Amino acid sequence: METVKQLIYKEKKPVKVKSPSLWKQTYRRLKKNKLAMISLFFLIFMFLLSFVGPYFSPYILDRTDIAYANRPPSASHWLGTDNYGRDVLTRLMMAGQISLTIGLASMFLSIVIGAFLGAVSGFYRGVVDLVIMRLADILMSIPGLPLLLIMGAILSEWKVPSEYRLYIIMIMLSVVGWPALARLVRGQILSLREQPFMQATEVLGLSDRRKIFHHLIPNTLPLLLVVATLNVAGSILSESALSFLGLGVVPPTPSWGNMMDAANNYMDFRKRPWLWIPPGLTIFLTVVSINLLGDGLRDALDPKMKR
Amino acid sequence: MKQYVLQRFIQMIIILFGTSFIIFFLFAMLPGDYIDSNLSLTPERAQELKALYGLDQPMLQRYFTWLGNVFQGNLGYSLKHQESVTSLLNKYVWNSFIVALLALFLTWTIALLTGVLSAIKQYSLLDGIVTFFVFAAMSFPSFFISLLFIKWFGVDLKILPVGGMIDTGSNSTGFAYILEVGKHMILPVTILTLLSIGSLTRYFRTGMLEVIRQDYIRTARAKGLKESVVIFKHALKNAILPVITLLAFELPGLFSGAIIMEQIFNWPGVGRIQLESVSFRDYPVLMAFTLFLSCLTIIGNFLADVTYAAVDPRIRLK
Amino acid sequence: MLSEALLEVKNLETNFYTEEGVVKAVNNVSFSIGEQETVCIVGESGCGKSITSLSIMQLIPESGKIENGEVNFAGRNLLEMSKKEINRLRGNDIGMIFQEPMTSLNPVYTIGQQMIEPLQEHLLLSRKDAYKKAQELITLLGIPNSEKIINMYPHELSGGMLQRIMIGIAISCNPRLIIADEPTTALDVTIQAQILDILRDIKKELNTSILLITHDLGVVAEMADYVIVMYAGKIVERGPVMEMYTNPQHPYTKGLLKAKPLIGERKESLFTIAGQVPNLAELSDSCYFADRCEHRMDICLKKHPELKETSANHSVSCYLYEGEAVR
Amino acid sequence: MSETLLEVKNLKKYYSSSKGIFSKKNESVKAVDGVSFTIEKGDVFGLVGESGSGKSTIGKTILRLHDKTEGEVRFKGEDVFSLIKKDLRRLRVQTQLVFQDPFSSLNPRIRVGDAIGEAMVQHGLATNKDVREKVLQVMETCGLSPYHADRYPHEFSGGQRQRIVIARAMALNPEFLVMDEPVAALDVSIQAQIINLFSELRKKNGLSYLFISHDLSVVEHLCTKIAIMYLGNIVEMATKEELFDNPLHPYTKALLSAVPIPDPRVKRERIILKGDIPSPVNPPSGCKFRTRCPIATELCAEKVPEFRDVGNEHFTACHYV
Repeated sequence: METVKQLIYKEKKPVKVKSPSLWKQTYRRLKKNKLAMISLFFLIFMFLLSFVGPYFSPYILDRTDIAYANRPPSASHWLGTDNYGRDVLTRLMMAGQISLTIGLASMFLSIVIGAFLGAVSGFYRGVVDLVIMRLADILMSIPGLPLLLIMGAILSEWKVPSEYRLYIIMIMLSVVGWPALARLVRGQILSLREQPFMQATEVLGLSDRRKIFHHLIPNTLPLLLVVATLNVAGSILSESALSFLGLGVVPPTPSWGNMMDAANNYMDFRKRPWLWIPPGLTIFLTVVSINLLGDGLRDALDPKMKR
Repeated sequence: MKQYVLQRFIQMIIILFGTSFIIFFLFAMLPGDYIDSNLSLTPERAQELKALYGLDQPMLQRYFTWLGNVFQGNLGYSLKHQESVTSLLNKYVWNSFIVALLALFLTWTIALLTGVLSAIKQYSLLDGIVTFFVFAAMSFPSFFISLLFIKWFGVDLKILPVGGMIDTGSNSTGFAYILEVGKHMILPVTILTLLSIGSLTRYFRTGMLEVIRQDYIRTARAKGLKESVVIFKHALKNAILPVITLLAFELPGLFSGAIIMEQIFNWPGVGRIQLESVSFRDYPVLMAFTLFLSCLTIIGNFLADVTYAAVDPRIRLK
Repeated sequence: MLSEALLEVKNLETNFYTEEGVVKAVNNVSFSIGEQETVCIVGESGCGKSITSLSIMQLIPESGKIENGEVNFAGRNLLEMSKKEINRLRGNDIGMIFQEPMTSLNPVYTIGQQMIEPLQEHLLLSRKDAYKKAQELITLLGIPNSEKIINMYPHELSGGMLQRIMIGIAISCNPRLIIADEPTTALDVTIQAQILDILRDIKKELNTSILLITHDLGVVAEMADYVIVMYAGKIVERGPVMEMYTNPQHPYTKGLLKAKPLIGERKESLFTIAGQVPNLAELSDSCYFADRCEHRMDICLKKHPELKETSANHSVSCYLYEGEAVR
Repeated sequence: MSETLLEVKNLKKYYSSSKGIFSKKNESVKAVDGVSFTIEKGDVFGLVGESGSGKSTIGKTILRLHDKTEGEVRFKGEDVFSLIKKDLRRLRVQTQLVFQDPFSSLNPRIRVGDAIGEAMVQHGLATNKDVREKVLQVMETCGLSPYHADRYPHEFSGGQRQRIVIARAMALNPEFLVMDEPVAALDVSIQAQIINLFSELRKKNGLSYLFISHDLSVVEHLCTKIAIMYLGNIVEMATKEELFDNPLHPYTKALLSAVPIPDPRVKRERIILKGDIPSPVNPPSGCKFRTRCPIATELCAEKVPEFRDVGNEHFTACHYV
């Protein structure tokens, strides 16, 4: 009788021996998704425009020049000027810095808080889990916008200076954002724990550290990445709404939302659409791109869902 | 089942308490109550007044006093409107309610149809168009789309009113009144529908996509049933059940989604009152409405879970 | 053999379009089933046996496409029929039973609601009569308390019970053919014995033909009149059941029979077929089994052998049995 | 004189199915309801039963993957459930588990080589330098090619994945392996490869197995001692030869006769059991098998049959043997 060794399948050795890492494989799948790639490039463009663009602008951000106020778009002012004679395009770029930063920073904060609390909840269970999840339930029962309104009102009452409001708004958005994330991470960890490969780590006698950092966390990262992406979109929308209502970022600091405040002025709204349509459109395009990218990432990370 | 309802009920009570406490706590953080901002009062007089209103007591005690009032239907007094918040709420909530209800109806009908259609015709042109609209609808800032619509339909085309509930100075009655209000409602309802339709369509589409791949759908086809029976009897019921939970979420969601829309369209609803109360520092109103929306969410959530358990035989009989 | 074939499958080809390429799941498959005959298709996972049965009923998943061939049922080609005509056959002339009884019934409808559907659709029974008939069927299949069972939901019943219900649905309109796709794979042995028993009784009483798809050679030996062995989407051997077990010809058939441990056999080590099933998206021109075959010859790598008759009704697709193929 | 490796005494594992504080009835699923057996060094102990018999629960309980309800498990004389964390890790090296589903028992995001090697490094059986070499060695014994080490689990078929899982277990050079239906998910031709691999590993490394399966023919081929389980209890236990040549319990007989024989010439009288396996939440009184037993009498409903030695190391629990 032949032994197992002799019977090893004489398969042709493949040309490429080492498989590319899973992240590389994901990127390759993502590259095939045209819409997601266009979105990615648009987002990169938005970042460059916001953070590098102002250096190429001949106009200084806060320089006011009433003589040039309220000019419609022209060759020298591509998007026209506002009531103080400031270049709208330059302001749009500077506002982009603020809005994008707030979106990203509040996402990071929500992820850090949400993932940490969710992981603790899912891993240790028991009383810790109960307390954290009830807290999340409670925060999730207060509708987002009213909650932000109250916090905005508190900010106004405390007379927080304009330059600090920025940071507090990031914190506010993450307060609203973390519970959903914590729930998600907890659910993910609870279902991972039941997977046979997690039982295998127990049988193999791996240390808790190894189990958490090499087995649990890497398996939650893909989902977290998708949710984080979509979370940025949500944060940008919330920030802009809040700023539009005058409760978020307040002038003179520009943000896409408070630039749209121009529309609250009847004359500006009717006669000077270049003041409010560009920021609105920018918000829309940025958010659409982030959503499409997130959706593409979800498909790329989960090959089971492929066509 | 009874046990489940009971357990879920107790959970709801806990969350209700927690939420009300958080809301109370947030408002307690607001400085500048009436007494502090009144500089003409001597410190002694201020102290007396505080004692009178119970403001010098520890927070927990004040919370329970407040909660007791809430249970008696006393939500505070609006300084700006010079009437009790309860009657204010009663006056404006219905205006919001009509818009929200109509939007809810439209959202569900359209989302259900497009979601199901795009799922059974996956990757078709229709599916592509639907997906495109879904993403656009999910990404529009509510205030921007409202403003755009006013500009297009109200200002440029002049076919729809730019805001309000009735024409300025109008005193029409009866059918004319209804028609007038209806005309003013078109834009707000459209916008509200547009804002919430995206995610719901996606829910229906993914739910349906998952269901039509199930074994029992194949069984239904193998029985020789008509495709319409397979889709609308066998698949749809399974796809809708989990989404029922959302229905209860939706109404309070629409109320809070309507805040900005009402402001822009000058619609006399709770959302506008709420925003006004922020700028006028009329905090009892803001507090009451927040509490109202939260309770609506929590109770809706509870009802959704219970209905879901009641209609799904897999849970019902456990 | 019975002269008149009830079902005749000719050159059936079903492909799946996946990211990795075109998967030829069913690759030029031909066979026929006579009246009151039980034909078993046997093979390992991915050999195309289930897709063959689903292709007959045109129930393949969306990414698949029937590209070629004929499926003649009682003289009419199913592949050329309109949707309406096919619906009239499904559940009526051809009943089908699936592998997973737990997921094959709709969880939100009662057993009764699901059993009466084909009765109302095809036999045009009234709701009341359909319920009565359904109840009779349940009793017939050896389940007590039919009046209670009929109002229960699928998750309240065990797998064995549900598979009986599935059989009940399949036979409710007195079909001429029953297609059973791995009907006992998900069940325990003692329950499997019950289900196989029921299938045998049905065949005797209702005079139906059965197309049974399975991977279990034991089940085949017990049930089949005629056996078809599939490998990588193709039929490698087919013949009457006695022939197949006493005189298997294809190296794969032989290997399968030897690789399965038998009760009471007690040998030192099992015969193995080396290697793995090939990836169906990357098939070459060679015989698909060549990689794993002990008797591989040069010609095996050049062209896949044709299915040729070696004795009455017994065909094999292997160069070992082609006279002209000299090594 | 052989050495006792594993000793299980009156093991019970109940899962409570009560739903929270408001449930009045405290129903529990009696997954394992008083099971005793011993495994000697070099034994391949087969545990056979249908779904719900509790066979998999036993496998996981003796490895302390979850708590027991009652009873004792001793590995080489040490009480497994009183070990402290440090000693438990020592035990982990000596005992390993092979799962039924080769698809979910490998972490999808870890390369095969790393999956096999990580426990070796953690337990000090290899250093970061020589781990690669040792991994390749173990992979070769299990019939895997060296280049497989740099691939991800999803690139493999079921049979190859099961080899990887076995290699991962073998990397720690254990003395005792629990196999939880290791070939149930595999096709016949692949199943034979894996079964032969088990036989070889056993010969070469002097391993002992607890082999959990529902497939009597595989168990007969591989095992030296066999126990038949029904609803949380062992109903019959004997050496392989005894059990297959002289089955005593009516359930064993029915089980044996239900296995289809791949030979159309053999026609035999089959015992077809009535009805379904009862729920382990509410097992029948007396002998749990009585509801389906062809020879059950009133006595069976009243009295639990004793699990007794009928000679020749053959144990069974039936009033009528």
